Amino acid sequence: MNGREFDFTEELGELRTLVRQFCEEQSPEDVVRTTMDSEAGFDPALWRRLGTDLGVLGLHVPEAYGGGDAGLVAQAVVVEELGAALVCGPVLGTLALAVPVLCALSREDVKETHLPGLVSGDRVGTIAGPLLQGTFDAAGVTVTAVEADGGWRLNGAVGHVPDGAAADLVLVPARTPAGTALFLVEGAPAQLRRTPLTTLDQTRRQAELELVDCPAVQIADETETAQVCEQAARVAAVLLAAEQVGGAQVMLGRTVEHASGRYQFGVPIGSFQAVKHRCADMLVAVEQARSAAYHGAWSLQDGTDDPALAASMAKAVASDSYVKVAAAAIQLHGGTGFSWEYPAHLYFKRAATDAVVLGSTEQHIDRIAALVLDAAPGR
Amino acid sequence: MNGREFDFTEELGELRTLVRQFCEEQSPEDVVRTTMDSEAGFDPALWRRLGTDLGVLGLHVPEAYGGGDAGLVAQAVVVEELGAALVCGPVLGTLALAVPVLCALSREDVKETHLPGLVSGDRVGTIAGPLLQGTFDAAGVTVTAVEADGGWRLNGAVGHVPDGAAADLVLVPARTPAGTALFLVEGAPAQLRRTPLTTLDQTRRQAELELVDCPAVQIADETETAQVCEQAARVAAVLLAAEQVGGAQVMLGRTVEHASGRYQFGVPIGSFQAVKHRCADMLVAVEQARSAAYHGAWSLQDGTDDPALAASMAKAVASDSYVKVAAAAIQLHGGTGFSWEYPAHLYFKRAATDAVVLGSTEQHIDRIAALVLDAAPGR
Amino acid sequence: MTTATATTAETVEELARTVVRERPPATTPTAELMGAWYDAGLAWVHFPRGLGGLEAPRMLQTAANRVLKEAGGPEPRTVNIIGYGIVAGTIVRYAPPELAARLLRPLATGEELWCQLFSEPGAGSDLAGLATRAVRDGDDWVVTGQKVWNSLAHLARWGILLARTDPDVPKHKGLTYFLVDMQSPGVEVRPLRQITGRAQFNEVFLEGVRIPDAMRLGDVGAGWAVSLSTLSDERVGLGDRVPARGAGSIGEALALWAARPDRQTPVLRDRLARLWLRSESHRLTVERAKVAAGHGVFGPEAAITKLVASELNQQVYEFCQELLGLEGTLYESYTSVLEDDDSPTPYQRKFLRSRAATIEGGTSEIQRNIVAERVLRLPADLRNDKNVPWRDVPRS
Amino acid sequence: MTTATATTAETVEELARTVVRERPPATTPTAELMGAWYDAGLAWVHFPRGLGGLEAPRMLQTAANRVLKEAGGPEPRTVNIIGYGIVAGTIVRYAPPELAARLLRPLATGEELWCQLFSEPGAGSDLAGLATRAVRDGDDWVVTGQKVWNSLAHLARWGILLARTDPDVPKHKGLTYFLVDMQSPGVEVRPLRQITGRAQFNEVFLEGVRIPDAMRLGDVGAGWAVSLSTLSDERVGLGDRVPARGAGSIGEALALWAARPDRQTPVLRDRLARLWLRSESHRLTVERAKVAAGHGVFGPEAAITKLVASELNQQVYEFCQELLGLEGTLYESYTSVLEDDDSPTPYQRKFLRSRAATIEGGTSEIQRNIVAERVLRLPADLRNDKNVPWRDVPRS
Repeated sequence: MNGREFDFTEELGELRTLVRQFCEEQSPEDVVRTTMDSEAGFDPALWRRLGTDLGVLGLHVPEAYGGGDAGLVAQAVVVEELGAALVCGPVLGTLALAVPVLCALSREDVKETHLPGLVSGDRVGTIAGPLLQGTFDAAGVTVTAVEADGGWRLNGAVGHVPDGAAADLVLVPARTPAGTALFLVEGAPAQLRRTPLTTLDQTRRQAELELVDCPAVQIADETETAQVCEQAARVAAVLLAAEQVGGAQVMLGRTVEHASGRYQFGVPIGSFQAVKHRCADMLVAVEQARSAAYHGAWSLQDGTDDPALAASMAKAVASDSYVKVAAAAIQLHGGTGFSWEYPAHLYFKRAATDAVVLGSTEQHIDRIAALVLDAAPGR
Repeated sequence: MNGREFDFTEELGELRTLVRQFCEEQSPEDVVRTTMDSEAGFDPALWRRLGTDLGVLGLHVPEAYGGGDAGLVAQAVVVEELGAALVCGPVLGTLALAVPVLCALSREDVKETHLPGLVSGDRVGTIAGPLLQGTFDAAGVTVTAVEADGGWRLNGAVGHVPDGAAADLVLVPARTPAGTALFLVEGAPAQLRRTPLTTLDQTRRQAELELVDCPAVQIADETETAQVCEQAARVAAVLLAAEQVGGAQVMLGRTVEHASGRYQFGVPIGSFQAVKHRCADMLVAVEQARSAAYHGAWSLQDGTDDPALAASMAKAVASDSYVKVAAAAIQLHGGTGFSWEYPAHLYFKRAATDAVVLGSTEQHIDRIAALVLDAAPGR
Repeated sequence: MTTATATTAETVEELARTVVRERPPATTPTAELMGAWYDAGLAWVHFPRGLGGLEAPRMLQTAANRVLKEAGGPEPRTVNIIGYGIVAGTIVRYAPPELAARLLRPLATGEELWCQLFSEPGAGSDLAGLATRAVRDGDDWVVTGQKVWNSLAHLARWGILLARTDPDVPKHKGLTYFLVDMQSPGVEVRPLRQITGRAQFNEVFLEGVRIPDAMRLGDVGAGWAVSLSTLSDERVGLGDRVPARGAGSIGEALALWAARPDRQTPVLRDRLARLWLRSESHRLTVERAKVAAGHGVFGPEAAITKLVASELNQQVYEFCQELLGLEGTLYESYTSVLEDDDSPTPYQRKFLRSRAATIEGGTSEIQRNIVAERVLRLPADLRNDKNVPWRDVPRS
Repeated sequence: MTTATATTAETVEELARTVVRERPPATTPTAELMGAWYDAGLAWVHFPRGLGGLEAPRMLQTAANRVLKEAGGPEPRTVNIIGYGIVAGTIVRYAPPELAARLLRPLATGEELWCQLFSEPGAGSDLAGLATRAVRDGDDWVVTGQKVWNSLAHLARWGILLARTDPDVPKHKGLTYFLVDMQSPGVEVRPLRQITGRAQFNEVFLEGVRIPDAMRLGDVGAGWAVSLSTLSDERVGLGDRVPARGAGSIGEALALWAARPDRQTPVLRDRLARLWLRSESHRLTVERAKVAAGHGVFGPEAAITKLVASELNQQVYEFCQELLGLEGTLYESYTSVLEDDDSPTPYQRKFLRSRAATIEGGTSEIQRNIVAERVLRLPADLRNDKNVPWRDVPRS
């Protein structure tokens, strides 16, 4: 499906249509609301259909591990549509984090064993480690690994684990005497205690995980771990940016629709320049977010830009745009905008959450400044 | 004339009317344009009339030194009106800097000798030293003083000296073996070389001064100098803030007038919300600037707030407001706004200049943060 | 009114001290205390005697309330927030004395709470475009329509209602103002949940609700003028209580800043200082306006206050959310539906709640129009709904 | 047009190579070189043969110009910026062939420069409301009025002019489009100085200027349609040349940053990185739009480009000014009145010049209207000047 940057091929268009139609039919707003209030917070059957029937949960995964081998841009298109529909599911934990981490590993056996289940949607994965600032922060690792009886035991607590309550597969960076290595905890051992958290964004769950002498297997050594996690954090940032574009686009569309149909003072409110011009600014924000997000996807896919720079650009622009657009949507809908019944608040909460997960805008700006300003020679 | 904060007494109102009428009659726009293009850049006769006939150049100076002893608020009202009319004159060098420095000195003889001439408008004063960042920066002193033949000789160059080409009286902080002391250079000695600079703001001159073995008298010792300069910098910041309010108010008024009378598409452009709402934002900016500027004046006059905080508040808010309002005025005037013939550009240039003179907004915000955030205990 | 000029702060304070001496707030039920307060003419000192007032200058109210507060009594308006805030003044101006007497005492004591039934789903910024119909039937009016954003409607005994009695005249001219008994058949109140998960407002459905003509305030067709009097009361005193430096939302941001040294950066420090400075210059502006006016800020100037304060509120909580970082992605609970303003409100809830600040009570767009047209005297928007029968004005 | 499909990039390049081989740009006077260029059909390859074209696909122009440039020749449009940019296309579409032939060659060679006489002091955003009158007198039209923002008018031999020929019909319907000889009696050009002190534009006063009817383009009363064709050419290709990362104003800011380590602070660093990021996402957006359209960006989408680029330009130079600090309070000189774009432009002049960016070529307010109405399809502003005789539309 690859092409030159921003050349959205026909295949990508068909993929988008496929996922959009699926979401419209299988996850319209009322389903989202029911699902987000359910105990699990997502519908495993729906997730499995995305993975198995549609085959869109591993498009950036090589075929050898059950993936579609279609590249990150294609995966971004899928995530954009899932974000547009606010589909409840382990997008962040599984799709954006666990899968890229596993993909980046050198150990073939681990990939062959664990990726197919995630890609098919049968299993949920996540990572419990300091990646949520958008880079891998080895100093922030709170879990310790000790060798015992020929295996490893993990101890420590990790907060804000995306999809942490539902995960069948938890990747855990942990401190060993030799440095930080990556471990894998499978199933639901009693030594892994999960405390579900009430999230601002009702459509996306987090949990706090506590590991108490929890058995685990090591899947990457002290040299590989940081590199694998760093690489995965970039992929995750780009996919989250695509999700933000999807949500922002919906908010823009709903707002334009509202402004065209809502009459006050005898005219559609969209004919007032205060409303109209803010819509124009929303469009600019969405378009810039789309450009930055897909530039990120293409760069990570084809190597056309510094991946660290492209990922931070994608995440920073998309975060700011989504928050700005969702906030404007609420404002321009008036009272309806902040009512529980209208979905704008669900998008706003997703936007507010996405904006700090995987690195705040300020953090990404700081990284961009380091690459563009601090490194630049005087002319 | 004093009253409680923001109680603009009838006397203050009369003072304002007096100065405004004088400016309207004596310094209308065409006079400003002629004067700014003249060699001196200001009209000494007009300045003398302000000092002697109107008596408004030393309102914050005690009567003992020829002043009006009416307080800083009254002086701020005068400066606001001078700023509104863009009167060309040594407001910054003489009124805002030299007079407050002299007032703050302990040596009565120096005050008695030098203040009356400045207050009457007969003489022009300035300070050639590192005060233009809004505080006294002893490390930035570039002039050295040596004792010779029972007197002092100064050496060094100072850039950006306001009214530096016209000054009859130059105050110079200079390094002595014992620290930084304050000196006074009078008249036009050959050892004081002046290079007039072309300024962005055509209505306010600067010069670069070079002192080459220039004879000078010491007027404050190493202990007093920093304190005197610091205090003067605060007074200057507050007076400059008042000037900014005056200019911003004029730009708002001209813009409202233009938007009400200029028709496009069959209606006054002020009926378009894009124009109307920007005018509303301009009003908010002007009102906040006025509040901060006069809070500063009252605080320095009556001690009702930390003077360092109040001065930085005044300067930061007024700078941002003036730039914002002058820029909006240009925009809302369309092509007329950036034409040479219409005066908006003169205000914009004054605004852009005032915004960096006596400390940039970022510097004042930093000082405010130090006082309000860094010093605050946790609750 | 001859005695009015004789009433001084001293006499008002003396009357107030008598009330609190005879009925110590700590041990007297609020309704009894406030009943005595009303009977002493202290509920609204500028009202007529017998209707909770003393025909005294309005500014003396502050003195009375201070005595009550110092004795441990309530801030009167908290007893019946809409009743005190916007209803009482309209009743005393427009209701016949007997009706006023019947309504004002239980309003003052808090025994009969009030709510406001003005806004509609189709009439927000354009209130005068509302569609709720009132049709005359004998001595009654029969009202059908839907209202929205009605706080306290689920607890209120009475509502002030604006309804359309003549759709064939231009919109402002066909409105009439009623007092509606919320216990009447056909009144249905439904809680309206918001972004925070709480229900601070209600929707009110009116289905064939009968209102006696005696409960009409003002003439038929003169409802707009009456409602303006109500809305003007709402705005009065916005600036009465200028907060102290560092109070309000900015104060919370400062507290959060001090509590999170690990999250402090030079860039966030600059942003917070700028927010503090804007809050403080706004506070000084309100203080200055108050000095200039000699009292509270109201009328079009109040639109500036509302505009700036609401936008600052949003920006401050956006900052807090950024300072909280990942902690900001958690929430207390969405399952508790009822508003409970006594519990300490977490930052996240205030962040969500702040989105409504620039909408409720007139959107920022409307406030900017008011500031521009009524303070700066800029020309009005071009309009197509003037001098047109309401029936013919295009609607959603 | 049968040969058009046969023309390929190769044939165009071959023709171009022949021209530069026969007349080496380094030693050939520009007028002669560009005359040969015109005669070879390379001035506008999509134009008819004999009128500077080859009836070839427009996209082949790039190949021709590249050859010329590589041989050291000029970018053709710089020879006659308004002539190439907006006049030629209108002439070829609307002028009779003989007239077109007479005008296009000296236009192409730069021997006859062109200017645009559209805007007026009273008709800026509302161009169609213009007041310059053209009255028929025999075979001539007699024109009286004032035009403004006319760059190059002091050097131009010809001007394209929009004038009102019928004030009694709605504004768009009473306009006619003329070509005016700038050497005609009654034409007076005055330089118009701007904020920078330079005169980049002129005012043009027309007092009883006679224009032969033969110099009219399009029908009487059809001037608006002709002018739209001109303005549309102005917008074409806005996105043709997407700059490289870090080029343009942001590149200058980066250079200034690198040159002033003493002025760097974390807060300014954050601001500059944000400006860089916005410039870069805008640049990527233009690139993406270009890929999507298969070529340059024009039409309503170009309004987005103009809107964002002009506001960024302002913000970038505001940043530079802040970085310059006190140095920014000095200026090169206000005494040199004539625009001289060859000298290196100091930051301060660019800072001042940037204030015009959001006004010239359509204000940001107008651009936002275009984006909202023509891209998002939001409803138009309510209007009172439609279907009203121009004479009766309220004016300043």
